[in-house]
Amino acid sequence: MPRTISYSQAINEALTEEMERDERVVLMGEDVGRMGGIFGVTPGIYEKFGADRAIDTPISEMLIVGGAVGMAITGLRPVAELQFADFIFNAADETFSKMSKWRYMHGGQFTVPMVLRLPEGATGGGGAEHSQCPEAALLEHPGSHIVVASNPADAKGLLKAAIRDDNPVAFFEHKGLYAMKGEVPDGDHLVEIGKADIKRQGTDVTIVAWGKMVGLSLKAAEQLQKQGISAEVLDTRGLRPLDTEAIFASIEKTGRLIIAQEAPKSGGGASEIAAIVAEEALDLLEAPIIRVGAMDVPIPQNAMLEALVLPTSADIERAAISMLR
Amino acid sequence: MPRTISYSQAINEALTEEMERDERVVLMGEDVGRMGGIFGVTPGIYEKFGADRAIDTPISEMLIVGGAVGMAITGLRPVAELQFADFIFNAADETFSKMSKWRYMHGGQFTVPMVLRLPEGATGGGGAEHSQCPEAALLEHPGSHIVVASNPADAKGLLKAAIRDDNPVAFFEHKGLYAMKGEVPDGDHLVEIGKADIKRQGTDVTIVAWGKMVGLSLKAAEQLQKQGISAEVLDTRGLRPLDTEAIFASIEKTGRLIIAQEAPKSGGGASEIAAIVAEEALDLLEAPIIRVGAMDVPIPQNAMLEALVLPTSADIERAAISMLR
Amino acid sequence: MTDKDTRIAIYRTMYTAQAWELALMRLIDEGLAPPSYHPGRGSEGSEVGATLALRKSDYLLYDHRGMSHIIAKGTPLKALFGDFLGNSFGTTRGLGAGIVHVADPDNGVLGQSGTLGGSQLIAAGAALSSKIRKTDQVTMCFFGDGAANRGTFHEAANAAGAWKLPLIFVIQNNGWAVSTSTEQATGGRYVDRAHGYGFVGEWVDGADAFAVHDVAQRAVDRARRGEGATLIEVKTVRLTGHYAGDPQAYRTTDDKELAATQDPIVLARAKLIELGDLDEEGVTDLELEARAAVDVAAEEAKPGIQPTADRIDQYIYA
Amino acid sequence: MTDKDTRIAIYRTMYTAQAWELALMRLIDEGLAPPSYHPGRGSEGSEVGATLALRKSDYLLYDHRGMSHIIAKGTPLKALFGDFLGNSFGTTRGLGAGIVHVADPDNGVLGQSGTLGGSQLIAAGAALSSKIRKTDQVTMCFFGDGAANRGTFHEAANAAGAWKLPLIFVIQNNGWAVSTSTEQATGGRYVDRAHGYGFVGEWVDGADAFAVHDVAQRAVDRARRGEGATLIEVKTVRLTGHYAGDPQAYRTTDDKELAATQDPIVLARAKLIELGDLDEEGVTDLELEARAAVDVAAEEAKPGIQPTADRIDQYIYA
Ligand SMILES: Cc1ncc(C[n+]2csc(CCOP(=O)(O)OP(=O)(O)O)c2C)c(N)n1
Ligand SMILES: Cc1ncc(C[n+]2csc(CCOP(=O)(O)OP(=O)(O)O)c2C)c(N)n1
Ligand SMILES: [Mg+2]
Ligand SMILES: [Mg+2]
Repeated sequence: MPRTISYSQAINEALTEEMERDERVVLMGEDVGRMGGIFGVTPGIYEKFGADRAIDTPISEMLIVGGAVGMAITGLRPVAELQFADFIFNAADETFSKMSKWRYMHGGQFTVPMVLRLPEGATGGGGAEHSQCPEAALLEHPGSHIVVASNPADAKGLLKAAIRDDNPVAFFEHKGLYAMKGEVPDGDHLVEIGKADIKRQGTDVTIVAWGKMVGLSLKAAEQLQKQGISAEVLDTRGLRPLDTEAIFASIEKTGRLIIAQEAPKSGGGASEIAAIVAEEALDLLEAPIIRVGAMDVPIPQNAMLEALVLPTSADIERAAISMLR
Repeated sequence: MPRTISYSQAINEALTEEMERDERVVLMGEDVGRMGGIFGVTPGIYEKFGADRAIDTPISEMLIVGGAVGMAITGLRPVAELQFADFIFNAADETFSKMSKWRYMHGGQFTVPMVLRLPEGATGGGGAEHSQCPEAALLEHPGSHIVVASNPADAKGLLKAAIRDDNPVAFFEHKGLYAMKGEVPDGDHLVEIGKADIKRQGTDVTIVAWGKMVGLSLKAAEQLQKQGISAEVLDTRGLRPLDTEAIFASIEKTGRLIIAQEAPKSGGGASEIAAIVAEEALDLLEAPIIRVGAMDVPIPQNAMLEALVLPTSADIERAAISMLR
Repeated sequence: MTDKDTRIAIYRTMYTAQAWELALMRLIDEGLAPPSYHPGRGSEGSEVGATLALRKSDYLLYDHRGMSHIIAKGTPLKALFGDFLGNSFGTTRGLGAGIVHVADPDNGVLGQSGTLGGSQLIAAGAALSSKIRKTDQVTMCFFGDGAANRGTFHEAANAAGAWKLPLIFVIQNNGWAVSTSTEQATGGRYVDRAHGYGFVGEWVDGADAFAVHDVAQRAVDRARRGEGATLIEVKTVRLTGHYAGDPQAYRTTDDKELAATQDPIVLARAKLIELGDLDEEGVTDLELEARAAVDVAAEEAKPGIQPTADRIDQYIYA
Repeated sequence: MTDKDTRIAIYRTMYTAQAWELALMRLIDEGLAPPSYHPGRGSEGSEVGATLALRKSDYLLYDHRGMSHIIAKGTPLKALFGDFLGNSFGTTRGLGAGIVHVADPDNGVLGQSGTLGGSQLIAAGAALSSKIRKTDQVTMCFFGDGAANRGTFHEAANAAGAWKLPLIFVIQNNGWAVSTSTEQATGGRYVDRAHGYGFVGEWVDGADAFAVHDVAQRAVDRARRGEGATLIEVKTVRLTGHYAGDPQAYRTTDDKELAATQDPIVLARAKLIELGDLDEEGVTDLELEARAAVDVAAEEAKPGIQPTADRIDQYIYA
């Protein structure tokens, strides 16, 4: 029978179970070992698996990602962490051109079985360099999966699947969800990467979201229900592979599409999804698409201003209402 | 009376004129000085302005961009070059979070008047790490302009404007255009940043493009003309600021939109523009939007395969025809 | 060797910084300032001793550990409180609230990169800039033992060596990068890295603020004379957790107790009296003055106005 | 000190690499291979001398300068021609055509990062991997004086020192990074940088391939014994332009003429005869053999099949 645990505990279980199952799996990153991570996600792993498999690295983001690639092509299956997802830009060439393209560039002679854990998102006062959700940054760089977990069960099941996948996986964890509690199935719980999840059925409007925005979308959907608007909430569980069929099927029902992301409105996954729909499913649309995202500004350090910049469930609600007027 | 010069010569003139006009302007990058650049764009500048203003840097991309930011906030107006636009990912934090956000993060107490020159594009055999057009990578990072020149006159006028602009400007130059010849007005030729240019009037379909794809779009438009299809070609001249009014006005005429980019179809500027149109001008569309871009694969080193991966004018042509059937 | 006035100035500034930090802690307790702060207790000797060797026109790239280098560079206490209160009196007039983004161009405080190491590159650029502009400005860049291992340092240090930049790297080695000890994460000694870039490396114990000042003054003088860069490794101690409230389970009691004996402020106070620069009474008067100034600044900063929505899209573009 | 067989093997491999490169130039002239190539003439002593100290199971991260390290590691000549011809006989079976992306896992050739420096990090990861897997594999990573100034080196070297990795950095200092001289772009001496990371630095003249081998063998033995990393700075010469056909206007005739006197292949040949390892006839036979093997490989490689469109989306995902 399922247990109720936190999102961070779910990640910890996924890591522990996979490290027990396969000795090639090693955890690495800044403070992930002895301290158990600055967000308290990895306690106990160092104690259980030792310094060789729970590696506290120097503050060297290029080494963390580039080194993990070197480990992955020589027989290990590293799970590397960048302390904040923003730091993907401190190891961008390593993530986009080494992790994602090493296999292809060398004619398929290697696989790069690694997971890059990326704690993302704004949580009040982190500022422009510790609050981003840069999931879409990988889109123009084929060769890796882009996975985002919106709840504890997915966090565990998707991470376990990512660790077993022979492809590199950029695994985004929202810092604001670590404390979220939820039911997680017992046993060897795996969730297929790239398969969307309909979190709520609806007929009037489709809200596509991932990560923390899924919860806000569900909240908005409840409010909309009270106003007689039936919203369907689709969790993409990431951006690549993208379950376009599920998205199209939902729009076919509703005829209306809202895409909600925490990243700034411009340059994010919402733009990509909107473009795909405008290309492949335009005829299904009864109203213009609406992207709900953060304002196109660097996230202000001041938490009050940050709150004004971030997208809210009320924004999603307003978007839906505007569509149905 | 206008002279006919090459795209690279136009850039050289822009640099020379601005360096003569303002002694705060300094050129820096790998091999830009004594050698005059590996693509032969900056000859003569070192001889004219000396080692202090034509700086040959070490192979240190983070220093080139981060250092330029330090120079820009202390009284200089650096024009820094990354030898290949792909290397923006070797200095991503510096470009996205320092160059673009330093002013905002510090409450507007600094301006960051710098230009980052980025030779982009595939030219036959450069491979996945020397062929990219990463213009869209800056979109989720507000604070800088994104400029792309499609011809000699614009290369000169936009670069001069960029150097005079108090904002940081990412200035993309397509390596495949350096030899392109074109008329350039005499005198202090400036082109406004963020203003689209209708390169060809048409009534049936709008082709939005920038950089090298503008030429391919014009070629396609000519072919289409023979088949009785009147295509309008709009050169955005970059991605930020984006002249959405001009784009909407054109779609209002034609009702059909093709967006052509050299970058992979996913995650590029075409997705952003498609999303904006699907949000703000959906009603103007009589057909689904079509994005023409490179295949979603790393650019193969093999020039034959590269050619198959890149978008062609024939692709644009086919797209237009498919829309009008 | 520091003279009497310098020693007194160093002590006053260190004590002021400590008082400022205590006052900030109260603001945090009162919920007026955000809790995310990296206390500077233990690094005042390094930050004040080194920074006071600079002129107003010189450039400072501070680090996230405490505020005493910024205070030493001359940024008004009230403005610093304003930054943490996130109000109109802050240097960023409320945009930043808390760590990281203090800036004060008039005093040469160029701001900070929230990603560690970013400031090393900007410091190299600032130093190159003053060289090209032919001013005699010196740039000083602080960072910790952890940040010293980012590749940004290598690119900045190599340029500093190749171009003989008027740049001083101050590595504050407090033995820890959050929970990771220097030994676990570092090969060799930081001070030895200078030689490989062709400039001077000096090691000094940050428990002795006056000794730090001597080393820094020599480095500043060299830089001003056009003799290039210096790397100063200062041994400091982290008297607190990484952040206020860090339980520090990863740290032994011995390590914490040993650190406690290395408080640069306590040691400087004793030295002042020992050298006869001030007597007990003189020191106490100085401390009362400093605390009073801090308290006034804190009170004056409180009524500042919090920024409103209209601020959000200001200053993105010039 | 190298023994006779080793010296002969080194010479044969260097000569083979030179012959291979000459044959490639012919293919380029015939328009069968893309012109973008960075000739290795002048660095054979460094690349062969060092690589031959490795075992088949050891890892190699080569650089873009010539192919002699890859040849020394055992990748078949025919396969290398196939890579430049972009056909089915290449190690990537036609995907890569030209420089950069040769890979040969069976011989420990792990590929190359097209962005300079990327290989330094991957080498550190490979070395950490063999340490964790408790094999005795050694990783050798080649790069030039220019690439040595990327921040990636610092992060890789610091890790190599902190974790005592079985890793050997071979910095091929040919005095130039395209048109930029080492003096213009570099602070200090590369060999001196090793000490700052806590491992051994050795300098050797690449004109003497046998001396390079001695130094490399010591480093490999240390690494295998678990005694950690080594940085070897090898002084090499670039007997050609940066790329085939580089006019080198930026380079003085003196510099080019001096370089010409430092050809490691010429010097090794003389040494072999001087030491009596081979007589003139023996050397000539060896050279004829080597050239014949190269010509056979080139001819055999030509009929390979160029990849077709169906290849494009293969191997993006596993
Ligand atoms: C590039 C980057 N990596 C990691 C972090 C997260 N971080 C902030 S402070 C810190 C520890 C820094 O240690 P050190 O440089 O020794 O300074 P100290 O805190 O000890 O004063 C870390 C890992 C960051 N802000 N930027
Ligand atoms: C990160 C990065 N910056 C720049 C380049 C372009 N580039 C290729 S080779 C080269 C010169 C390298 O010089 P060096 O490392 O000394 O090797 P050499 O060519 O002298 O053998 C440059 C600048 C690159 N490929 N990657
Ligand atoms: Mg520290
Ligand atoms: Mg070189």
